Amino acid sequence: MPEIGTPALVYMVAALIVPFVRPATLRQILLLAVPVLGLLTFWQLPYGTYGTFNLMNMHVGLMRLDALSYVFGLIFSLAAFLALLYAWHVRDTVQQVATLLYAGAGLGAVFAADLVTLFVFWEGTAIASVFLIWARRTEGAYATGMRYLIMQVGSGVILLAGIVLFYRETGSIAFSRMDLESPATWAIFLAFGIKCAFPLLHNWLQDAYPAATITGTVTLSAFTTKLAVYALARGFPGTELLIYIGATMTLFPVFFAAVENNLRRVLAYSLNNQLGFMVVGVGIGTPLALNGTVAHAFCHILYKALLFMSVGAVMYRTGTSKASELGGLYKSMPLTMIFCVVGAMSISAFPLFSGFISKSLILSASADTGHFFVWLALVVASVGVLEHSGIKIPYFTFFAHDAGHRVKEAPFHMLLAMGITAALCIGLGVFPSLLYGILPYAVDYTPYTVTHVVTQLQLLLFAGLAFAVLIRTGLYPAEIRSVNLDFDWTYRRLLPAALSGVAYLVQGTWRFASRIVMGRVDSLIAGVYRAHGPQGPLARTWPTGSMVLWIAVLLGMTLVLAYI
Amino acid sequence: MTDANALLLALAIPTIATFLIAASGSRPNIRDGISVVASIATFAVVLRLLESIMAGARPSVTLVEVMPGLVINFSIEPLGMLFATVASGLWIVTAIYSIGYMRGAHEKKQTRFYICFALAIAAALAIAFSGNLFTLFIFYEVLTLSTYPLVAHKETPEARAGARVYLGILMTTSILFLLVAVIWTWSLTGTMEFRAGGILEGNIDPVFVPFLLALFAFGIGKAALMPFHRWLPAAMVAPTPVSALLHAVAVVKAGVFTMLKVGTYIFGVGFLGRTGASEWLVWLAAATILIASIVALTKDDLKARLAYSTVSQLSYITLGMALANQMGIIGGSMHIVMHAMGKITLFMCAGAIYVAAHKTKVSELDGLGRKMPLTFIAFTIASLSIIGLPPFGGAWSKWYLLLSAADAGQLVIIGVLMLSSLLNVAYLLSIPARAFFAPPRGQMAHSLGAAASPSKGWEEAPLFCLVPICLTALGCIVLFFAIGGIYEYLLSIPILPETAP
Amino acid sequence: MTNHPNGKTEGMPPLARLLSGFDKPRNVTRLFYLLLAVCIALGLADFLYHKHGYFAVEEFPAIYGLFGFVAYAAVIFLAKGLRLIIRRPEDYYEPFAIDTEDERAAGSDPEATGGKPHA
Amino acid sequence: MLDIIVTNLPALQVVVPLVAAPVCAMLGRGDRSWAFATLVSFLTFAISVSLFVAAYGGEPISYEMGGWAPPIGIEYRIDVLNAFVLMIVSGIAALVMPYARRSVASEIPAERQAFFYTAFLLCLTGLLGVTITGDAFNVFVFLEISSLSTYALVASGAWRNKRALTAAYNYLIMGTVGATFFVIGIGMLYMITGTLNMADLAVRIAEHGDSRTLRMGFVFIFIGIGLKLAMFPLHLWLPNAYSFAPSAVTSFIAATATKVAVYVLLRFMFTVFGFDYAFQASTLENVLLPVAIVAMFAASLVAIFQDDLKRMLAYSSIAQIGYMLLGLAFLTHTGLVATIVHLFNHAVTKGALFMVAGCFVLSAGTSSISSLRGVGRDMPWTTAAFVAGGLSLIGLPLTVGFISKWYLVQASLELGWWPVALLIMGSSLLAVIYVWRVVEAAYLQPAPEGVIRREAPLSMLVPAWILVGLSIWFGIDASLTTTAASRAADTLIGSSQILWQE
Repeated sequence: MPEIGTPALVYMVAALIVPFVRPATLRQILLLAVPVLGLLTFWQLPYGTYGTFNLMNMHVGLMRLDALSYVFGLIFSLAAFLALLYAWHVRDTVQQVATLLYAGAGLGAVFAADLVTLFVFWEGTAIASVFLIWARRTEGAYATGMRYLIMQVGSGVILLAGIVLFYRETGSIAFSRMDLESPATWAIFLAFGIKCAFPLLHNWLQDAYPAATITGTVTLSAFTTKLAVYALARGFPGTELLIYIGATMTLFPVFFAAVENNLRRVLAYSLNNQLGFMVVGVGIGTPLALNGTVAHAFCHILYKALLFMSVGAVMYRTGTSKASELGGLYKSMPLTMIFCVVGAMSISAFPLFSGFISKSLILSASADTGHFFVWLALVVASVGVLEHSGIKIPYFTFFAHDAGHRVKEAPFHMLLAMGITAALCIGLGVFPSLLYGILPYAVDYTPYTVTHVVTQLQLLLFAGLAFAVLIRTGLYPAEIRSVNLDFDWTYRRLLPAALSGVAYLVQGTWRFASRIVMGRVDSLIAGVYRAHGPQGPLARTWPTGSMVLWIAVLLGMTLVLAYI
Repeated sequence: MTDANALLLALAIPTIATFLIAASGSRPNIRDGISVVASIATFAVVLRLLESIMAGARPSVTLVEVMPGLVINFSIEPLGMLFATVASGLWIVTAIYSIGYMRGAHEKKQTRFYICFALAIAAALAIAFSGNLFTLFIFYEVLTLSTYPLVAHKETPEARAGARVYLGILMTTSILFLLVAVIWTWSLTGTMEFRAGGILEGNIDPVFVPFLLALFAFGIGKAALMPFHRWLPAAMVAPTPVSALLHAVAVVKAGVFTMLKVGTYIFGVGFLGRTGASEWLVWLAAATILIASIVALTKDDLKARLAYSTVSQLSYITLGMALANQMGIIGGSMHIVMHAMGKITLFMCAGAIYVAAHKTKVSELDGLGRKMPLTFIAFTIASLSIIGLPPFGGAWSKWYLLLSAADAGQLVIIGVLMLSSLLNVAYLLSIPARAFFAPPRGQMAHSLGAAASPSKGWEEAPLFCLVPICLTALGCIVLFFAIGGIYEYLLSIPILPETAP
Repeated sequence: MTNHPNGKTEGMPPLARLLSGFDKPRNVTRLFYLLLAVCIALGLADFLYHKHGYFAVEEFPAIYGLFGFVAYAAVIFLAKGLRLIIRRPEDYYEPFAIDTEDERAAGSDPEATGGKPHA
Repeated sequence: MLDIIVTNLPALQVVVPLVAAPVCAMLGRGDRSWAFATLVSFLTFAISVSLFVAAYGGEPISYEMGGWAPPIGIEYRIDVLNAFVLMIVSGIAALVMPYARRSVASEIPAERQAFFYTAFLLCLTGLLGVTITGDAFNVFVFLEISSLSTYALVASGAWRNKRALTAAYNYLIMGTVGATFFVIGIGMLYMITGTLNMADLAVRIAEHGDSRTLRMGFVFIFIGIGLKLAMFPLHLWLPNAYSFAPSAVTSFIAATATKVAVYVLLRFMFTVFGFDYAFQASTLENVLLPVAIVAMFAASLVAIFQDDLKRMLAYSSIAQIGYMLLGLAFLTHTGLVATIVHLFNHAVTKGALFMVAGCFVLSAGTSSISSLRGVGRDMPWTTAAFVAGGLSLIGLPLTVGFISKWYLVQASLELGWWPVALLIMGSSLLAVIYVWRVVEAAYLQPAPEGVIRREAPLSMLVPAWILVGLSIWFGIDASLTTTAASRAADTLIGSSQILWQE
């Protein structure tokens, strides 16, 4: 192979070495060094395509560095670093290796210049990430992991099919802008859609993220879906369908999140809802919208990681992440609480927090292009975000009814990781130009206008007021332990039921048919045996008389023939 | 050494080895040593031949004329060379593995085992090198017979019953259909030679082509096309090295190899494509792929599950032939290599699990991954390769099969291949996943995210078992990156008839 | 809003002790009115500057605030309705789903047993 | 002197064993008579080989008995076909004789052995005579010589099992009926043509044209020979005769007697009646074809359920005769080649298998399959010979059985008779079953407790293995047998086509 291009390789090599590094501290340091090294490989590199070669008449490019992939490369490296820092205490080699491979595959996919490389890393993220779920080592995690894996690999094989068809159509495997016009591109679109958790394809997300290990969820939240957003931004910018898909995505998880008890699943719904904003941005496809998507992805990775970290820290100490079992934790874990609130305010897009400077790009873009109802949906969704991520998460964890947990503050490395992330969230919110400077298109946008700040505060605080009113009047839905049905009911309940019905039918038919056939065969064999067995007429040595009879018969037959 | 001599030598070494093994039956160390040395020597000779073939040589040896016009002839072409390389190369690992397994499992009558094993390899090589349909048929039968004692090795009533099914189906199909097909071909064309572009075009009424193809397709029972697949699960009563080499590599691959060879050199890819005679086979192969996968899902016995997986995977290769285009042939031949490497690993892992832990059921494996991490890592890698995920070899063969389906305009087949991948995930990956991550049966993990309990010493299979497993698992990865060379090589399979000079 | 079962503050981190004042119901009520006041102020602020909106609707004074209030309430009520349809017991899908396992874990109180069960 | 011998070889072929027979009886003690008979059998084999070499080269050899010119005198007429059959018969005899010593010693009292060998030589004489002669009535005479001596040979199995006597008696009745039919048929031909010389008959029949009498003659000859060759369903004498006769006898007659009968059928049908005789063609298609196919299946199925090895092989023989008749029924060149090749192939295979059965009888005292459990360990060479022979019976490649099957299927495909091709294959699958029952018992089942079985003596093993070797050798290089068969078929077709051309 020609010169090594992709930073993914750094992660892969490290993943090979890590299991054999002793002592544990050295291993942790090595782990933390990996994202840094990975970042260094493309930090100062001029834009261009590297690691190109010809494989079986296909032009493969391992690393395409341009404005779009650069941002994603940067944030993925950052996320990997933070996740690994947060997981400093983990001694489980499986998780460490899986994290490295997962992050590496994510980076590899982002930098892939061609569809085959994309596919390779696409599947890589699927395989590596499932170990973060399985690593929890419970029966439920195993089952969830299987479902997750099938979904993810399913996305991969659909992508593969799409690539094959695309290659046959165009003779090229270059990964660039595509139009939804042939089975090939539809398949690729669908593959991206599964990873991006499009409505009805989204349940793997809510299923898997609460099932992973504490640190695993933090890692999971960063890569898979954002990779899909990147792929959509690369392949299908300006596809109108995406606007409506995205708008739906922002809305429906809101309701599910409001009644969900498991806080990590609440965050998963919230993640889904945030993806909707990005998808809308891709669908609008103007430079402003795409900038918004990229910026939002960037900020989102940080604050969503922060939220997952804080809930994870709580879970690490108390052993649960259910709203019904938590409450009053600010007394034990005040720092965690503060970081969580920072995350909550970021995601709710309070001014001076990162969500404010990124989400507004997308909202402005939708308004600019005159999509009124989409814009409206996004505003409603913003209220929803405030509801489930901005208020529900911190409130039910740290305040509300004191569940009586008296635990230690989160460990130092977790606090450190959360602190850095929180600082970044605020930093980006205060100095938006830091982020705007690296976006793919030139940014001509000022987030901090009076109108914007005031209206945003109005929206958020009035909604907060509504919350306060509802709580005081007792109308706010209580947190109850339950599972809530979602579309996954179709494949966790309906499909198995249908299949077992079919299986029952098939089995019955099969049994019936085989009983008949076996009966026939048995009677055939019995018949054959009756005729040919040792006692059968054909095997008996007959008396001479009957032998002569046979002679007569045969003679007669032949003679008859002679006379006709 | 000329190429022709090398060819004969490659066949002679395993044959001679059978006698040496028989002679040294009383001294197990020497006996096992001979089989390893013979396997290495054979592989060396085969590699030497491979070099010549890649340089463009096409050695040919005619041994004897059985009947006027019917000769036993060996001549090598790229497809056969590929199969020979795979079979002889994997013989080495299996020979080593057998030592560990047979001793570890305290099997009886090991001498007979090694004799038949070497004989089967000789037959497989002869099939690979056969220069005409007649020779191929002869050694096809030899292979059946020489593996029969291996299947019945345990001599228990189940083993005898399994072997009976094995022999019954393989014999029935080969005599009833394949031989008729062979003779029909002979009476149509007056030749049996494998010729680029096929020999049938112009000699047969196109109406009959599907029927002749059916005789071949069902006659090659070793390709385990449904409904003649039952022998493969039945053969799982054999000791695991047998299942590993013979029922994942040599025997079943001899079947699909024959399928490819018949498609390429008897019918001719172009002819099949033009007449559309293989259309029905495409659908049958697709059905086999799916049904066998679904059956595999329901099997709790590890080897039975792998057996059905093999049935399903073999139909990939048949499918490649039936799609009747160059990509199909390339994908099919590639799958011979990729699947062989993956499946042999899986079977050897199953054997290692049996030797080390005496477990044969999937449901008994919970938590075993911590005791046998290497075995299960290898199992995972091989599973991923079989599923067709990068960066493992299986991804490429699936890629070419998909390309072939795209070329043939069969969108549904693409769907079938995709669905099959998912089914593979479900029935293969669940095994190592449970082994590594499911809490041992009967006790729930007391908490979420329980750290891996510090492994209290590994309980892996003997080293003789473990090393081959690791080697083939690595092979699955290597094949992914070495694909360029394999592809170039497979391009040299002649698809079109040679133009007259 | 928050009930404080015993009102003990010893053993809490200093930062938490600082915040524990908000636990008292009186302070909570005060906070609520503070919020109300801020909201009214923000609503009135709309008259003090020139609004740059994309749509005509935005020109209405305090529209964002009203919209936020209504939307929030609507979300909550719709969600309550939704819950009636979709709520199921925790072991609905299978006995050992992650949701039930969490619970077992919570019951074991890892801090109390001194174990470190989570990776 | 040498010159005289060479010119009189055809006569010597028959005369040597004929004269030797009474001498053998006079020699008395078993070993002496055995040695003498063996010598004679070698001698006859040598003669037949030299005759084959001579006939293979070119024109048929015509020898006038006693200097009387045909059609009045008796003519011995040797072409490739009967030279081939002669060689088979004498060759098998030469192999069975060495084998017979130990086998016969265990089955027949020493004082009777001289008579046994006498009868054996007479039987050989008869079979050779039938094959070599060119005179229709002479065929009948020799047929009776061989039949009568065979009855005696079969009956000599009575020392081992008394049922041999009834078997021989049944055989006698059936054989006599057959012979009678045959002689009636010849009488009718004589009525029409006034000659008994075959070549002459052929010419005159062609001149005379079709008539009802001719048809009657054909039918009687057909049925008569059908009895002799155990054509289904006229086979009823065979299983008992084969299973109760001494092992050596079974090997010999199983390999030769029915083959000679097939030869006679071929000779009469194609040389005397002619290849193009329409009535014959319709008889073949309407009677022989179904009969042959039914034989292939019915007999094989019976064989599957047999417990006695010899009996199983006997039924297998009936099925194999079905193959030969099938080749005949195709009435094509390839079909004839198939029949003639199978004649040889089956002789070799079945001879070997019956010898193996004899070995089992000698060592285990019985030939029941259930008593052969685990025998593969005690008698490796014998069992291996059985496996090799069994594979040939199934018709696997590299054995002679495959060659026969190849030609048969090819013949049926040439005619486009699809189902027949599949039926041929189907019946060989039945062979897989009955052969494999034995193989599985021999190798994969534990030996019964307390049974001691020794490997058979070399004198029995070597002949068996020679036959097995032949069945493999001619399976790998079949050019000799197929070329010979092809030429024989040529002569059969060639001679008759000239006759019916007008």
